[in-house]
Amino acid sequence: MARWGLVIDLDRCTACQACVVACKHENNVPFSTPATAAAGRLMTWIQLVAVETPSHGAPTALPLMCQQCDRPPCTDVCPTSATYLNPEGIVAQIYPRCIGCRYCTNACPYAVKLFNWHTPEWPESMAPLKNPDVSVRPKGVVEKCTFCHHRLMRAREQARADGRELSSEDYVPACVQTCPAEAMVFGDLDDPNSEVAVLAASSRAFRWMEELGTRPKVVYLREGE
Amino acid sequence: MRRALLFTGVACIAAIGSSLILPAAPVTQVLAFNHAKHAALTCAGCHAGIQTTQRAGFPSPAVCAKCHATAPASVAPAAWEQLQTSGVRFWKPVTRLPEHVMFSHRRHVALARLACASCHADIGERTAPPARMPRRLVMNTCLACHRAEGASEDCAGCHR
Amino acid sequence: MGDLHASAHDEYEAITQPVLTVGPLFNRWALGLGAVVLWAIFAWAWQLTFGLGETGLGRPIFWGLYITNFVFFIGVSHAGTLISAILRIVDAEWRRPITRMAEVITVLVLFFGVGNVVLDLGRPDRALNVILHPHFRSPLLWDIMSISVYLMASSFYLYLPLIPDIARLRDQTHGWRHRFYRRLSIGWTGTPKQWHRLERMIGIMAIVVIPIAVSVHTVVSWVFAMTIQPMWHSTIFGPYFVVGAIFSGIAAIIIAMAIVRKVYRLEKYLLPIHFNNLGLLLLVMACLWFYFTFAEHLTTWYGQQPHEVTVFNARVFGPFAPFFWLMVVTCFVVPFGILVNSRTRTVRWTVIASISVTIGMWIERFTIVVPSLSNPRAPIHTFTYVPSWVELSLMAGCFAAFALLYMGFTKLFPVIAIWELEQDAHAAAAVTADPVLAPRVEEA
Amino acid sequence: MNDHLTRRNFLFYGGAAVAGVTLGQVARRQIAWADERAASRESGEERWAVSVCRECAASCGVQVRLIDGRPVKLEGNPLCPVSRGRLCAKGQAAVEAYYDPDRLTGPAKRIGPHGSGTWQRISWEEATSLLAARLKSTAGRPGEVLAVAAEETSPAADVWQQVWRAAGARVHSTTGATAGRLRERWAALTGIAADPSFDLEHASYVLSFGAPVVEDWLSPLWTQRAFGRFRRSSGRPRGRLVQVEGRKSLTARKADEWIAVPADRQVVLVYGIAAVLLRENRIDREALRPYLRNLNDFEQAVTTRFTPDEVAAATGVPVVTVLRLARDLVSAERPLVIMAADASRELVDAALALDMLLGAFDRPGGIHAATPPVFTPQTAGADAPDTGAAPRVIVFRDSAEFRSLATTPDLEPALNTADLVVSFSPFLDEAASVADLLLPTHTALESWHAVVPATCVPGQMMAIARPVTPPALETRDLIEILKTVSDMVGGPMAAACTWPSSEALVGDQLARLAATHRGGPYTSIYETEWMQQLERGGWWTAAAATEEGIGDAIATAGGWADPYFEAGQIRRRLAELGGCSFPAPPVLPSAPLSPVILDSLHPLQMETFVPVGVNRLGSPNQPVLFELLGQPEARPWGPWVELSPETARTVDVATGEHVQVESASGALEASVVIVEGMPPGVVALAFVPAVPTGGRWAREIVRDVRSLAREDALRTGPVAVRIARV
Repeated sequence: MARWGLVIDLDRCTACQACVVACKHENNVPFSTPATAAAGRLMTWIQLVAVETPSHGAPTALPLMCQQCDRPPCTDVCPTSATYLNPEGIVAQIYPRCIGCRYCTNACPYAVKLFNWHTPEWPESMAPLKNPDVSVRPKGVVEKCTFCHHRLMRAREQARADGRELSSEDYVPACVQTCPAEAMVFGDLDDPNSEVAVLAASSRAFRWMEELGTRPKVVYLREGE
Repeated sequence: MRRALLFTGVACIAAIGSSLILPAAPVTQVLAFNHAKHAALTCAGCHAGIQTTQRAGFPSPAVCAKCHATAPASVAPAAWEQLQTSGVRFWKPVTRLPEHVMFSHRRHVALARLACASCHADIGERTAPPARMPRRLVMNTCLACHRAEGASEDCAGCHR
Repeated sequence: MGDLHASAHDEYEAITQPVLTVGPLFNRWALGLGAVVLWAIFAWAWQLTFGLGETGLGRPIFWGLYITNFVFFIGVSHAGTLISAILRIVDAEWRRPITRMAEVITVLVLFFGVGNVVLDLGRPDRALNVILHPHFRSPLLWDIMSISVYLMASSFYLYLPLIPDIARLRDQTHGWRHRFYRRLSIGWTGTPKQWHRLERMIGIMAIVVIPIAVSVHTVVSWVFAMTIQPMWHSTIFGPYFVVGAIFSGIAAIIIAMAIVRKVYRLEKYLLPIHFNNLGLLLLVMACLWFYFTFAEHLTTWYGQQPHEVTVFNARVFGPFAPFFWLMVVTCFVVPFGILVNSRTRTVRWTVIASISVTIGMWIERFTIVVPSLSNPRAPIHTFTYVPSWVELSLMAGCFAAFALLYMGFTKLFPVIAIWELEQDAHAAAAVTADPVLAPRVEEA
Repeated sequence: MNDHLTRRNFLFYGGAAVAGVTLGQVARRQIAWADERAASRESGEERWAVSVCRECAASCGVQVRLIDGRPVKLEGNPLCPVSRGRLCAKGQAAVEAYYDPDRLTGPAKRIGPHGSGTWQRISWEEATSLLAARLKSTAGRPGEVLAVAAEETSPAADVWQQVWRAAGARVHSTTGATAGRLRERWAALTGIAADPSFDLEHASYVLSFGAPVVEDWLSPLWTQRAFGRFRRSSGRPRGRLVQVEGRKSLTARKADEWIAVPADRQVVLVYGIAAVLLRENRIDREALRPYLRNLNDFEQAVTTRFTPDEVAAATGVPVVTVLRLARDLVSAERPLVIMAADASRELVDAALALDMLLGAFDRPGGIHAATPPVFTPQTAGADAPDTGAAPRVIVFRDSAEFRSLATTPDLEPALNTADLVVSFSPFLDEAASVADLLLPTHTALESWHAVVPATCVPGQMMAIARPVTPPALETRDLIEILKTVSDMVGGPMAAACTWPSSEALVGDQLARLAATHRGGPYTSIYETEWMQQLERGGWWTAAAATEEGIGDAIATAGGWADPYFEAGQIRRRLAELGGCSFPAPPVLPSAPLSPVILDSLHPLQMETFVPVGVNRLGSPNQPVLFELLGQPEARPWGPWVELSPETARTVDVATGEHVQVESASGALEASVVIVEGMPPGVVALAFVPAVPTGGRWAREIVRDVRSLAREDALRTGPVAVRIARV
């Protein structure tokens, strides 16, 4: 079984935020207002954060989404197993199981799990904008990046209909698909021939906060030689 | 005071109990479609999506018009005309899944060769449109089958 | 036995009288507190309708007042059972008039502790998922298990010693009260066999309840300590929380004692010696609390780990400094100053110290919950957490409801265990012979 | 309690039960009803269609995901040579503009006072006749009409120009930051009537003079990809970027080295570097001779005027740095010097000269000449002579933010004197806020497209697509409106517009493309195809294909491309001309370093920059774009000011806090972002246009940079400000 991973080359990344918009539209993430943003309720499954990375003096804009840890601090603390590590290494969130205690959001050192403070709303005219493959989360549950898991389900279905194995081009998350600078690479970390596995072994590779023992599957490549 | 509380308590228990026991609110269709009469057609003939898409889909008025050049006997010609010209799909879904469930007809019907009756029970033999879900579907309905067939039981596989 | 009853009737009328009569003062207070509770219910309905967005919480400050209150109430719950159980085990005879008051606090306050968690849930309608689909690696589940065991044990521990007193009331009342007491007294007639069983059960429960109580607050601390968040991930959190819990618990009993004593004119039973002795206990706990607080902060400061020290700085010098230093003053400086001196260990001053400790311990819970969340490891947008009207209303509602229930209890059951006093009368000689306590009794 | 079931008790419990059941069922029916409404009766049928992104001049090909015919998501068109399946943030946000709840629902005329944003819906007949009547009354008098539109190379833009010029109008274009801006200086130097094309991707060392490489330089998406590949490509060393810019922009932060030189002094540094190269004999003079006439004069002038010490004094860059830059440049394998699209003429001249000295022309990782375009803009008619008279009628097209800093003339006085201002735009944008008549056109997803993308690759392209969805509201096609109005006015205007609709216009263009027998539809694996075609020396469509067939294939693929380009064109052309002459370097300016007068009251020099997410062409009302502002410092939804740590210390603010930026003429509140390494005297303020009468999201921005200074002042340079803690 694959172990999905993502490599982000910070040397290539231009902080253009195309990934942020792609994710927002792909996953029915609601919009904010100035007031909600100021109150810490801006919803984005992927965002830029200013992080001081190894060997780059000034803070670098790091695209941050769920790091899909192999040892996720968030899943252990969930009292109902609403969030768990799935067999393919994706940290999933099962919304109808979630009781909204927000223990997982507090346990996550990356602060990438979001809570639905209100019922998400779109203006009436924007109703058709929602992606039918992804549900709209009700108020009171935690949500997060799923590596666009619905795309995997569709790709797998398609591959099976075509009578072939799932190949690496079949399934990429929306952020990877759109990245203009081609800074993101997605694939199976367990396949030694995959591009992600090769890049993840590069000397520039680092996993953010890996000293916490989270073993993230999002690998960053630092800037510079 | 005590009696008022008692009254409220009994009413609450009755409300919750009846909601759990009684079947869901009935659905009435615009046309009294007779599935049994159309048994000669395959399901996919009208519900075109089942082989290729996630949703089975309902036939548009144009699909009916392929066979029914004029209004069927049970339908008023004026109403028929109006439905034909409006072009909207007027069928109301009876078997509905919660929003957080992802069910792909293509995966189950086209790839896994699951019979329609597994979930839709005897709808194909009904002479009148059912008012309620012909088969009560809960998570265990899905899980039982998944277990029996050795299909994935990963929560994220069906919960979206 | 009949003799004893007749005489006891007169002797303990001061205790039973408030139970059986409802005065205008009670009604006024009940009305006032009831209004606050109703308002809180409205606020809760508001929150249920519009979602937790009606609080002042946001990302990354996901927990605020509710969880602070949760920890605080669970802490206060240690008042009772633990103190009365320990004192019972060590045969401290002076405990007799105060045990029940303490035990009631425990049972009532636990509901508010758990209730605050429910208030904090995004989907309280799904709270049962915790039982239907439990995940045993979650400290929150450990918490739920230990709290429910504690609730059952402490309710039982409250109920057992109530039985003889209920039977006494049964014999004094008629009408619905009589029927009520008759059912609750489960056929108590005061035979030696029944006394023997009761004493044994109480003895067993007193021992059983202590480890459960310790586990409860340890597990509450683990809710925080099991995460890897800066200044939550601490090994001393277990004992630190237990000490804090007993500390705030004692303070709560002293306040409750003082109020009951004043309102129901029980000066005859609640003697300054009780305040003195509990004051001494409070003093010990203040020192222990200070020791733990100091140890916790010293190691963090000395280690200077970047993320830990960020939270440390925010707490000690930064935006949370007013809370932190107020906590140090109210939890240590004030109670220590008052209680270290035997001349200020009077009823009035121990109560002042207790109020100070109660406020301080609430702030302590707040400065544990919020600063860590306000300074996450990830450099994301943070904001200043200000509780909304909904949170403040619900907090007020919790305190009001607690007071209301406590008042209600005093109108149904005697707040002082009469039969224990009777036993005490038999053991009076032992008290006066006590080398430590005897002089103070005279002082009083 | 009574244990017997009395009649009274029976009624009591029965009543309670009935009440409960009723209540429960009513509630459930409500839920079921809501459920039913939520459950779509549509089939959920998915379809993909191609379109063209019109959010900037790059005109990337996009792919639209349609569910039941409604657009759900925009993605890059994998066949498009510009986007190659990728899409930038702004491009993706365009779908929000389509669904904008505050989009214009149909034509309207202003009823409230000017700028009040109160409108009355009118019919298309009334709207067009209103405009036609007013145009008739101008009777084609020159200068009475002013037409303002964003610059674009397309048949529709030609029709726009022709129609208005026929009405005696002056036609003004707001220019985008594309390679088209460099066209004039490029042609002056090389004599080639095409745009320069910079091969950023294959360069190994890039010296950039203010070019916003990671932001939106020339064709943004193409630049982003080129930058990524420049930085990291297998088999090549990492590309090195040195950014010369006044403020520490995003590009400066991303660059390996940032050299703080204000825009007006950068030209000195360019010549300073050239002087070092010449003085140290680091260039191949013999190789240059055939293409250059005045090398000796140039060398003489440069080396005498730009000594390292003088350059250092004028720019503030230490001598060692100037020497190092020069030596690094020549020792790099494929050095490239680039400049901002809106750089001054002198800077463009100087940078191109330096490129020539470095042998960057016609070399991989250098500069190429784009193929002369197949589509040449029709320039029928000429602008009315500028009589100085104020225009009476102003028409705007797709100029959401016509008063942006990129616009040249100051429209403010004209807006005050004009009696009819018309906006041809689907959105409640800046033009709409001052307009008297709104004539909403279709959005990009509802339109026919034929547009030449801004030059990026050295081939030819034309983005062509059909509408992907029928018009959602009562909007109209631009050409259709122009045709209706021109026919009503009659005379030269009627003659100028011969197409009834965009569909006809695009169809005509498709036929013309088919007739060129060059190029073909956008095709997959563009680069492989390109290499193959280069080997074959051209690209022809199959002879058997009919014109309709070709047209259909082009519209289905999303565009037409002819990747063939003439390698070595520049050198060949220069050799034919007998070499070019470098423009004479300017005399070292001795004016004060900053054109802004700072005083004790306003001691800071404020520069303005436009954040990448700000949409200057399309709808100003796209919520997601406001969320992108102020990142990664998490300051979304408003303007922010970048301060040096020193400046921040003087007012005691930290990132995330707010300051008041005050100039002599106004004030603005902005959140603070501290940028390490900013020059202490400089603050940079983000320009987030305020449209107070715009849609629900746009309205949230109440004030912008323009409240601090007149726009012309902002355009010409920095402004003196002070900041105060809020």
